[in-house]
Amino acid sequence: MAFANVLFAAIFSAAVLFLVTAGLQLVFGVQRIVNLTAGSVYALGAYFGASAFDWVVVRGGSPLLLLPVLAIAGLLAGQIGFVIERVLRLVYERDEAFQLLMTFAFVLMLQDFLRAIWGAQPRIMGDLPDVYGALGIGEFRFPVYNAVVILCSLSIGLLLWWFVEGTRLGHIVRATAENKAMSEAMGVDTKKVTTLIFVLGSVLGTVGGALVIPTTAASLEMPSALIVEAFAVVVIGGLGSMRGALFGAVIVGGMRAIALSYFPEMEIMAIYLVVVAVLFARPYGLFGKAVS
Amino acid sequence: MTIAKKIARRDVLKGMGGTIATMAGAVAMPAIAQNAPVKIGILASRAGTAAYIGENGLRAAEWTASRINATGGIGGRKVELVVEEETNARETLERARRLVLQEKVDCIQGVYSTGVSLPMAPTLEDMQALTIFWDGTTQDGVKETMPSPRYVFKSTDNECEAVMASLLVAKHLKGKFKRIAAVSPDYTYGRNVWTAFKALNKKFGIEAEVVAEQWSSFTQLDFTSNVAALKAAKPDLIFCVLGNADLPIFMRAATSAGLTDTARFVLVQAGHQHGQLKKPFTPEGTLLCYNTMYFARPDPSTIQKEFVEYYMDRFKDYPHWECERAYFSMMTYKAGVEKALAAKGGRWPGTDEVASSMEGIEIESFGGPARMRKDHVAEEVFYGGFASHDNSYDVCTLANSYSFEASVLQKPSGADFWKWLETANFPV
Amino acid sequence: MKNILLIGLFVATVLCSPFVVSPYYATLVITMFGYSIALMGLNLLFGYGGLLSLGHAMFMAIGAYTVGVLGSKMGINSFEVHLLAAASVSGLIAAVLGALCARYTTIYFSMLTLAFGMIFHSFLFKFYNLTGGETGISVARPSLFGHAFSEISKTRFLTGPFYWYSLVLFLVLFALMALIVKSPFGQALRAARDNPQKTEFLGVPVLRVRYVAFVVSAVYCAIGGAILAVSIGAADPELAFWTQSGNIVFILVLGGLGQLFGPLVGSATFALLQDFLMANTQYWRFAFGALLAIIIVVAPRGVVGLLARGFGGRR
Amino acid sequence: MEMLLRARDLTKRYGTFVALNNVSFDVTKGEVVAVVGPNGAGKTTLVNTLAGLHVPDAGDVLFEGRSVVTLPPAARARRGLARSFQLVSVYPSFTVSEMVAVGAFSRRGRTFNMLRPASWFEPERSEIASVVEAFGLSHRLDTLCSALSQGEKKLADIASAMTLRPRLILLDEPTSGIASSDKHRIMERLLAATESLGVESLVLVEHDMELIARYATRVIGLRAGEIVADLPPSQFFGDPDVIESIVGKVPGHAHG
Repeated sequence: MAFANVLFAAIFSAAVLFLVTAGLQLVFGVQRIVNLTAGSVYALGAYFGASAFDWVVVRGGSPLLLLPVLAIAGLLAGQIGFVIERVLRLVYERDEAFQLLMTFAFVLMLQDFLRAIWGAQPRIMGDLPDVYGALGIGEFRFPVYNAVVILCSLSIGLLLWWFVEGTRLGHIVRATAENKAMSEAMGVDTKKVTTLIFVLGSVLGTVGGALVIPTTAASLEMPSALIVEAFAVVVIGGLGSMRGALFGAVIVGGMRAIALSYFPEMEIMAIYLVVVAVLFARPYGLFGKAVS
Repeated sequence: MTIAKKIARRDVLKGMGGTIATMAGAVAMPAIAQNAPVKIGILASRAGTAAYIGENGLRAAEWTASRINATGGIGGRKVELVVEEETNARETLERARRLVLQEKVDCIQGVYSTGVSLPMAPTLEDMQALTIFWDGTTQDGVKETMPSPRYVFKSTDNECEAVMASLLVAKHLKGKFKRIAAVSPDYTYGRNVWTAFKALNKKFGIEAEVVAEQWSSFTQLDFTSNVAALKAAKPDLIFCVLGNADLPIFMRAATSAGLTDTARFVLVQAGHQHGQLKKPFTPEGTLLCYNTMYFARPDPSTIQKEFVEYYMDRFKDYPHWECERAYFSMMTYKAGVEKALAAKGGRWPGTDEVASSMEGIEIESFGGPARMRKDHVAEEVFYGGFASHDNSYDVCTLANSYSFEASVLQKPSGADFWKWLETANFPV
Repeated sequence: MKNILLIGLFVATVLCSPFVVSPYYATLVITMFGYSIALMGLNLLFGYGGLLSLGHAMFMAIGAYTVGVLGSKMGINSFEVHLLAAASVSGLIAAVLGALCARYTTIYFSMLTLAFGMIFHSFLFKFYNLTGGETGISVARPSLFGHAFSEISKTRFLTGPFYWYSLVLFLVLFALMALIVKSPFGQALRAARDNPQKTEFLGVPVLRVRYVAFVVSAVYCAIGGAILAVSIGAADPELAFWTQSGNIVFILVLGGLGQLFGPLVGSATFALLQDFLMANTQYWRFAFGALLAIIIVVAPRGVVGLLARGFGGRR
Repeated sequence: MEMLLRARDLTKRYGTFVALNNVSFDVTKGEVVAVVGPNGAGKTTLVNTLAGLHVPDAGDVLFEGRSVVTLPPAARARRGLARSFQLVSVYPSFTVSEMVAVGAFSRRGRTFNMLRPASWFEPERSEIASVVEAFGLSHRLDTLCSALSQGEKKLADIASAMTLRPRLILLDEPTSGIASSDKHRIMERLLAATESLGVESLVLVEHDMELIARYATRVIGLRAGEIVADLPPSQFFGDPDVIESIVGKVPGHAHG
């Protein structure tokens, strides 16, 4: 039975890691920009979600509204993507390194922005560990909310897959990603597409942060810490591929659960050793495309 | 705009002026006029893991300064704070040099992390800068890293919390547990404290099997896997050394997974996150160590009562024990200066004189009587106990708060920590 | 002509600074030397080679820890030995990592170097009996050419003998880098940045050129890190965190990427700016973030570019 | 006549698409071989395989009698087998002399010399001057490549390969993007320069039939990765079946 707990925990941390990296992968896949603000945006979603929920509860809203409130809060906070993209657009023509550096500039700015508004104390949604209760058989017990997060993560993944593969807009996005010049020649307003994708990437981050906040705490070190975990997932899965984000998250989540149960001493180094191993076997990650 | 910021800005401008003066290199420092303010440099962190702790220390330092000024200052001179930010070792040392060489402060107080205090101490000593660390000093874990300082005064020993936790466990839980597990960030303090706990268990004849040890990274935000692994190991006592945002996260995950029903938790650094340990996921009976200030102490000293009321009214939050460290540092300095002032018949004492008069001085701090030992190690009263929910706050308080003199929990100067653990007779 | 004027002006102001500027600002100059030397290495790799590394703070940390371990753990305190050891350890590690990273370019190179940087950061925490874990390791005052200068205080040591030592070291390494940049190797590196395929067909083994630039940059970073460690008196794991790598890239871009004076002007501007900002606002990180964004858009050639434009240099 | 370059049974596949199918031919000293064929016939793949950008699935490339098929492009270049690119490629931030210097230093194995400024190397300086002079760009020696005209860029691009002292150079559509009126002038300048700088033979990928007829000593027709014709220009252009087999139906195209 104990193994079931470890398995559930592995799936849960994989779901969380997917939410962190989905936005990063989408933006890189289409625009070939590594968005270092993925961690900061995730933290913003977490902080904003917590405040939004407190605001609703203070006004008599029932705690059961937790999920919708967090989802909406995430969507609202994600609009910061417009601000970042507006400035990032100024360096689209420049060398890729400068786009990466521009996102680093926003990491610095967002760090103080978060502290100015939400203060230095880690923000935790205290009084509802099991607002949706807990389920389980005998030893195996898990909070329903964690299962909800897993479902949300899966549905976001499916939604993204459907959007990119199934919709007309998805085709346009893939065309722009494949060959920007040609798409422009075919009348695609690539400026709008890149803005849409960048904002969607940010929204994925903030919604992810908001959804997960009840199971964790928003703190000022979240941004820089998450980037490290996101990079491990993305390097393993392959930069730019959604399937890569999913498999990378499962591998890293699984690795951590196994490492903790069977050889805790190596837990910190375990993930990085996997990263280096994958890079030897497949230089561009499991699903990454070799860049010309 | 807190007092500190106003003070900091005005001072900087004067500081700039100071640079030009020294640049000209002409004007010798005037004799210390009786009415010139006593300048105290504060190093408090504002970002990262220690931001919350630095903020508390700064608020307490400001409150103490205004209280001193309201009662006539130190030897008739008003106290003025020059606030700088504690970040990493390099930047903080530069800020300290700026305070000493530019601002010409009379005393430096502050600093929380050992990663900053230990490297700074030799340089401060070399600059003959009177310094009182709030925290993060004395031994680096166990061995003496600042032998016989002259101008630097150290905080109480890091390990006091852990020794207190072990004593409380031995006294109240002996025989109630057989399978122990450890959860801690992977750093020297965590490892030393866990080893000390096992050693003391053996000393008090407690037979306990270690069933799991987990060493997390500092910024881990997801503990579901840790909890699952712990549940598999079926411990009945979990020795937890987490102290940042990871502590409430871990407790929440443990409660959701039902781990708190099968094991008792010993939270060695509960004091760091006591404002976050909400009742729903901190069950009654959890052992909480509050360090040198327990804000809800049943019969608090008048000074603590006044401060806690001020703090909770003004900031709508529970004061962290760093406030006591800030208060203790400020009052020790004040007492030291006044003692040296009396000895010199009213003439203002030099840094050396203040330093030597501070050695062995006793004051009344928030937690009760506290003193600065001759070897520059502070001794204050530590608080701990078992969590209870019947209070009007949304966080836990202690069912019955036990207090320990630091002298009981702290090895005498020069002794080897591990030998002391074996030989000392602790009040159990 | 303008360049020689700029050099003369700078060397003059630095030479006489310990006499004029208050001791505090003199110690800042030491930090400036440490950063300038490290940034010259980074500038070779990123400015001239076009490879943005997000892990080079690791090599500065290697320099700092080598001085710490030799000084505090092995009792060797001659600074010449420290520098030699720091350079060779860093060069060795760069030789291994370089072989892995030089194959990649642009985004993958940045991500890979970030991953290696973070592996080193967790290594510093993990093996704490060697590295001192989270409290880091103290760096005692080394002896310069066998002379310990123990009779003077550390501040006077820093603003006196160590200041001249660092200045000479900086000037030597600056001259060396000026040669490297103008040498056939420097040209081949710039060519590889502008058009790797064409450069390969002109007989230049592009991967090997980048590999050598990677190792040279790591050695420079280690020496810079060693000087910083002596000035601070400590080396802690924070030195190797990825945001530190981001910061040193920021300082380089602030100064002027791909400009010979970029590292120097960048470090000086950063040291003074940080001192001013930290004294005036607790949100100095926001100010730096905004400044980095502005510099990237408005002045891609950094402060050096602005100065050149200011003196009527080419647009 | 001494054999300079030999391609033997070169085969290159991209998945199921066969770009080159058992292509074999020799190039001897003094020849100017033109490679013609419709788009997708494998012309550029052939040049890239000879130059070392692609490793063939089968077959061998011999230069001056020794197999170079395993050598990377840089090594082949240093041995005297140079190439230029279909799209003009120059270093925008370099002056013409700096660009042309890169090949000069790599040929002498001085790429890794770090401790002396490039301008102090006397032998290279004179060599660069002579190459640039041969291409008629002496007045542009210290001009930034980005400031050159399209024609000048084309010449500078090819000139930059000349400091490798190549015996054979593979030219991928050297006059593409040049106004047809200038094509001959550029071609003449090119052939005169390579002649004077010791290049013994050229392999030329070209579409312009006039240029081929005028300057090539031999024409190889490629179609779907296979050689369908290998004749001197006079016979090649005289025989409509041959042209038809390369470019398909030629509506009434008479060509003298």
